[in-house]
Amino acid sequence: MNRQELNNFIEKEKEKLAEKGSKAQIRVCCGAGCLSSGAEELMNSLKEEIKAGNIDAEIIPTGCMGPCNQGPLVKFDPGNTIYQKLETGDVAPLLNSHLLEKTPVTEKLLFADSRENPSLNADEDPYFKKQLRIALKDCGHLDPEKIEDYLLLNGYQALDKALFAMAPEDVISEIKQSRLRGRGGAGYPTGLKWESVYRYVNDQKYVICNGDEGDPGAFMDRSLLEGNPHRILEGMALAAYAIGASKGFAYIRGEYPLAIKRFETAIKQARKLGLLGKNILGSEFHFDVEVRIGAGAFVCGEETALIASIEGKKGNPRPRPPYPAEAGLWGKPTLINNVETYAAIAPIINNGGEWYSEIGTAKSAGTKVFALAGKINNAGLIEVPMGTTLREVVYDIGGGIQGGGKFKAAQTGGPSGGCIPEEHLDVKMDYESLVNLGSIMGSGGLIVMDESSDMVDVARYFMEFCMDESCGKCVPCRVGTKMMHDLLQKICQDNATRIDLERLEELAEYVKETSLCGLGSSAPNPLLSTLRHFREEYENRVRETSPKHNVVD
Amino acid sequence: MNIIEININGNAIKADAGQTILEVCRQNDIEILTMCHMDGISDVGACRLCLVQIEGSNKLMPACTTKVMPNMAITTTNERIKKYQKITTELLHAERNHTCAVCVANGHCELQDMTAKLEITHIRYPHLFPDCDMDTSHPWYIMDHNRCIMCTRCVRVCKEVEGAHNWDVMGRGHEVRIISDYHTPWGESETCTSCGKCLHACPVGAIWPKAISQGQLVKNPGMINDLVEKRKMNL
Amino acid sequence: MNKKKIATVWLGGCSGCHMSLLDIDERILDVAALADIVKSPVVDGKEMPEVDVAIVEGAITSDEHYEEILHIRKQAKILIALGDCAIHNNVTGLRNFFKLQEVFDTSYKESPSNDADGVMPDDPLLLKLNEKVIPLSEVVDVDFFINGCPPDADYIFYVIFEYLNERIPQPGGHKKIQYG
Amino acid sequence: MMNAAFLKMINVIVEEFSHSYLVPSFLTLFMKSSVAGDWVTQHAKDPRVKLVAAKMKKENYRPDALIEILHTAQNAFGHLPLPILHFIGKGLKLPGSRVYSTVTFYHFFSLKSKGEHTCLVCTGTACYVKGAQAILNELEDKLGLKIGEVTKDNKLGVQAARCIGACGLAPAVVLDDEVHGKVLPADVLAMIHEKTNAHEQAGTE
Repeated sequence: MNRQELNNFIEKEKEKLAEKGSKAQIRVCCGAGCLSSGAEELMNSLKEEIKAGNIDAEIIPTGCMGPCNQGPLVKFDPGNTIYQKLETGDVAPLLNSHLLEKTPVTEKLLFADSRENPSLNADEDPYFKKQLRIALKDCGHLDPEKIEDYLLLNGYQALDKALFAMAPEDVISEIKQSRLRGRGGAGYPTGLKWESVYRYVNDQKYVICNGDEGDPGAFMDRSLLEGNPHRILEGMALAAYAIGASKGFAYIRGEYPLAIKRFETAIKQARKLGLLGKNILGSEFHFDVEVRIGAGAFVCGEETALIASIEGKKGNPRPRPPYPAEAGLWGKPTLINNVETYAAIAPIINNGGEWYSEIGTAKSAGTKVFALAGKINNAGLIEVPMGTTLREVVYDIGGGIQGGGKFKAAQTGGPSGGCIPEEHLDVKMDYESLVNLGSIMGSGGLIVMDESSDMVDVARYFMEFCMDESCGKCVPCRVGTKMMHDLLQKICQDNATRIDLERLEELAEYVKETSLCGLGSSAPNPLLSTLRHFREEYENRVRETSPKHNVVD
Repeated sequence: MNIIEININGNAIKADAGQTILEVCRQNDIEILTMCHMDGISDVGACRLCLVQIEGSNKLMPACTTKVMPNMAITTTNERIKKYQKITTELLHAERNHTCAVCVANGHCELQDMTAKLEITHIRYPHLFPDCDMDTSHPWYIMDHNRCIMCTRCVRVCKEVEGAHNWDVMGRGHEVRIISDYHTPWGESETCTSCGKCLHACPVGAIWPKAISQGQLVKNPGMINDLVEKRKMNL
Repeated sequence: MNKKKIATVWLGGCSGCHMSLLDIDERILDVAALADIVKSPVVDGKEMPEVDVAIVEGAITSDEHYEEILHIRKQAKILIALGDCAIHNNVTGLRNFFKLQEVFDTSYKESPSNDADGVMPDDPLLLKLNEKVIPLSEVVDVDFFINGCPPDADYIFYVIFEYLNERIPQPGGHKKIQYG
Repeated sequence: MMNAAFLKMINVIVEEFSHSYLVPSFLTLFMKSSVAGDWVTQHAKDPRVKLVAAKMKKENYRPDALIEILHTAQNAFGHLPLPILHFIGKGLKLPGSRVYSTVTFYHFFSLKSKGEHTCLVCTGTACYVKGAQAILNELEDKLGLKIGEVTKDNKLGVQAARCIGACGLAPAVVLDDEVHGKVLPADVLAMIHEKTNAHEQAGTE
């Protein structure tokens, strides 16, 4: 399809939509969370009821709506009313009351169990009000398996704009102007990364989407890939156009079969409409994407390891330089970005870099998706402007600590990150502030812990993770993490002495400074940050060393 | 040749732009400790003993894989680097079951030499005592995983010089082990040519011929590079 | 100057280090001029008195050794670990990657022997071995390590002599450290 | 081609010297038999083998498709039996050690059978904070299964995953392919019994 044909196609879809008029739309959240609490049976019984009652309504399965803890969720449009924790028995009375009698079922409204006056329009609830959804915007609204839905919501307009109204340099400068930074964790300015790949001249370049979301406690990439795969695909295509690549790979975790399936569906649909392949929309630009399935190795989130894995090898990182921008996949210049980064590209091209750069803080522009979990009431997926305080996230959006307990710490950045204690609840969350507290933004996992959490054990847990996930190539990471884990275990079993604690601190610094790749050099972070903020928990658990000579000399 | 000027430990030094820091240092008699590096085979930067400090970068860089750049200012040794080299060596000792007193390589062991050079008198970390096998299935050689330090020199020699690719590394993390073929006993390997190059490449006493005992293993790692050079000459 | 006191102790080792110690030969007279050897397995089996220098051979293999090394550390101003067993387990620690019971079975039951049918010795005077052997530095602070299996007699003499003259010996200064 | 007399001679020499390191190297090479071949020829009609062969062909026997092909094989067999690895290694012309090292590097691939039913316990941070360990302990106490172990009758295997991305439902377990969220140790046991009992009624025990 060329440009004109696609426009005609969209026009036809718009007409179809207009014909439907004000027909009720019932959106059923089919995110991983809701699916496991019974969304599928719920959808089936909704279908049956509508058929049986001859109700004029359409049922749309969508990606993650956000408040996973309240699932399964169903949204009624128009009106934007979300009902929570539905069971199949609730379906008939709900349809009857909401659609036919036009009276909402208050006790089943979203957050009805925790708020006095649950909002009828979900966007008015504090949970959504405090958020700014850019990457997640259409997630939980459109049907991720239908390209038409995406096209109707201005989908692929950014690609169209770039291909016909912008030179690759313009796209890069727009991204640079947006001040977008890599959402995978390190926060490297995306525009600069693109520019450096753009500058390496080569007839073959690659674009890679890093969807190997290995951090325990993070499910942003999963939700994005499952909820709005076309947005990611469009971001990749834009990146490919900007840097001059013709081939892309989406590396998705094997643990996310649904994400893989939906992404593959999206690729097929896009190819069919000429949005991927040769001469995209009739232009000179060729680009195609292949999915590569990860096989369960956290280290493959590291870019050189990920490249090795796509090449069919073990995910062993290699020393940098040369950076992938210069010599990446099969030695060719390669651009690697995280899923969430690609999700932000299309809105930036559509609305301009300046628009994006005005959101957030001075050094960190835009919004960040967090996966809120742990001992918190409203666990789920949220997106807030950079610079939102931790307190707002935990109390206003998250609804406070589960069971009314006391907040102790929030863990960000997974096994590469650290803990933020209570006294820093008012920290504005952006890249630099979190680093200053000894944590990192990371990919966006945010685990809330209450008084019952044992911080030494938390450090041990993450060290065990890094120990298991270390690829075993370099000495500091292979032996250092094992040694640190054993020492932490010793402390947890109340067997350690002060010398062990000293050894542990020395090893932490050593592993951080000498490891080959990011996994090793960030592995001591949870340990260092808990040592920094909760040192007394360690001190209380180590014995003094053996008695020295009894004569003071 | 593109000659550039760099600075190592305060001295101006001329170098070829394509060279690694290690090559330049060796040419100029500046000592850099190495373990996983071996002349004649590719570098992997895994042992982290050759780390050097480069001005303007807060990360330590491995000398074996980092190429020199114009006006690079390099410090090859200081307190920080020495401290880390010591810890690396200690960790290598603690990782597997090294017992010098009963080792065939006693007196001819690169790990032992390194330990002496760094004046390490004892290992401050608890030994891990992993459960390691010893493969005696090969008619001539023995592979003792207890003494292996995972430098992967045998793997690279077998793959790059002999071309057999009998060896590789299985597993990950602290559970990595050198394997031959499909983890088949060495003696039953379909790919091994029994050339013995891995034996000369091994810096410690992990691979050795059956006919010797404690302290008798003498190796000739230089022969690997000689071989590579001779092949280049295509004689 | 008062004469100093030296003790030498033999824990889990083969006594080879003590043999090496005896190899300092006539230089023992130089030591004797400065110090009395108040306890040693080659002398007698007295209680551990308070000493200036304690030289300990062997690793810690049992609770008895564990208590002993704690006591020695209390009694000695300078504690020297003599030989590889005391420093990093060495041959004594070769049993560490087996289960203790396996080691016993192999030595007493499965090996050919001239006693009737593999009798496990159970004399109450025998050490009750711990599951794992550990070096001295795992339990106490050690002031000096004399490496070697066995260590070099010249080196042993150098270290003792330096301490007796209230100087601190240098590990690499005298002789390249040897292992094994 | 070797004639029978020659082979016999080699066998005699090999037997004579097999306990000695003096066996000449060319003889040791003859001693090594090919492990790969027979199994595949015997199972050539097995649809699973056909599937793997087709996948290799589709990927044009490119060595860099190794991981994709391993995925196919694991999906077909449930795990990766050694002969299949030989088959893949031969097909892609990859050294065996390279294939084996890749398989053992990735936790997703398994050389052993994972059991007819699998109980995958998520041990991601959120689940850990909310009691995944208690579930694992219960499984060990009641069923005697640790992570990675399979019951003797191969009915049930227990595995752990580093985050299945359902943190909002912590603690979560995946039984066969169904995700169950917010579970208590006792729930998990009950669900397992339900699954495995169905088999017992079928009359195996």
